Amino acid sequence: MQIRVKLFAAARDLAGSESIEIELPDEATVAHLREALMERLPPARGLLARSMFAIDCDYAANDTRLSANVEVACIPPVSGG
Amino acid sequence: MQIRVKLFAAARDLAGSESIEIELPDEATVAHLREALMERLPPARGLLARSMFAIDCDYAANDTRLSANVEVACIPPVSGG
Amino acid sequence: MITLSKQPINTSAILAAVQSPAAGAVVLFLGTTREITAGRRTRSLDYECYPEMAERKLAELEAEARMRWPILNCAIVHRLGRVDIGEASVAVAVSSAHRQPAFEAGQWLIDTLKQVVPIWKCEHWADGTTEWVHPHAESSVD
Amino acid sequence: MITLSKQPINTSAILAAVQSPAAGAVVLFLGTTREITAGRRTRSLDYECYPEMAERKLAELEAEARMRWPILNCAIVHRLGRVDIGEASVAVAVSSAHRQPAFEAGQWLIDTLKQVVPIWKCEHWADGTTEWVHPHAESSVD
Repeated sequence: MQIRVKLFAAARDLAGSESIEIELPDEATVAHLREALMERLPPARGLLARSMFAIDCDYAANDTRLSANVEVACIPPVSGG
Repeated sequence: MQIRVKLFAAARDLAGSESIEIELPDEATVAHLREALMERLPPARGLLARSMFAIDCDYAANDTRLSANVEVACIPPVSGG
Repeated sequence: MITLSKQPINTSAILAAVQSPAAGAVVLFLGTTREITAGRRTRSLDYECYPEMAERKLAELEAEARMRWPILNCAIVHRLGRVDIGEASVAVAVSSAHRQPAFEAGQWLIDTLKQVVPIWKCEHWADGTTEWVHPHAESSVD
Repeated sequence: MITLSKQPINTSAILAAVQSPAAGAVVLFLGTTREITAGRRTRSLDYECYPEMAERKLAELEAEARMRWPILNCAIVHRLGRVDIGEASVAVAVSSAHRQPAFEAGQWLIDTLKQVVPIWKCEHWADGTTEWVHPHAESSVD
């Protein structure tokens, strides 16, 4: 399946884009997505390793399964406030 | 010696005056002043029993000696804020 | 900044007074006049103080807070005279580089103010009676 | 009241929004832009967020605070875009009948906001460089 991942802050700057399309097997989890992103964006490896991912605006665990019809976002460590 | 005691809030209302003159022996302490005030103002006995006294704008212990040239005030339990 | 005043409390002026380029945090506490206390309806409050001693105690509180916490600025304003429902009777504002000292100092200042500063509140109940408030216990949750 | 906005934070409006005749206490926290962080001079900050998720997380924080403490009203405002030195980037205001829950809820809300709400700060240093802030440790004292 094709997953479009929203990118923010330093992750967006390192990718040079507000989102990125990633091709993943149908059984893929958040952990697989993270690995695939690391391969596609080597300069962002360190940041991706400590980023969370959100599915439909909720934080998702590493073993959460992805599906094609959800909104996925990479959430680097936050610094609001 | 003659001590003039400033009164506030319910103590002032019960005395009907913003201050009261009390005659005390020269060795008198805050405790003696409290007793003398209780005798002079029977309706204020309960309030005086749980009031503090201030000498020159600082709280004074019961055994603190009074003198004629200080400012004395009765401080009923406070309720600012 | 220590102020005892009959004027309504100006929160914008207080926040401006504690602001600083070194501040990362400002905590403002407002004590406001509740309509209902222990089931009874209040019409308004009236505050009086022993002015010389109240100012001195408030200045001591500020000095002690500055010793205990790394705060940058501090403002304590207490209203005197009549205070209507919903209005603020007291404001405590503290600024600091980080937020924890501002919260701790702000809470300590209002807690201690309520215990030691010679200010008294008179309740004007909606039924027309009035009553000076002289708490029996030292601890107050108001 | 949850607001994410490019406009300067209006503290008077926020205080008015949480006021209530049932309130005896209001606690306002402002996070303000420090000029010096870890020895470096900041020119300004720039905030961005993931809007749908930030609003949702802020609403969840308000709901959880209402479950945990008897608070009356709650306002959380976060600024987006450029924020200059001394200006507030975030405001949290809570009102309650008594002061303890307002302090506790206010502190919990800003602590938790800084941990879970998808908002990011970009430092514009005075030397002309810029840097996204992505903290390594979960605990932050800012």
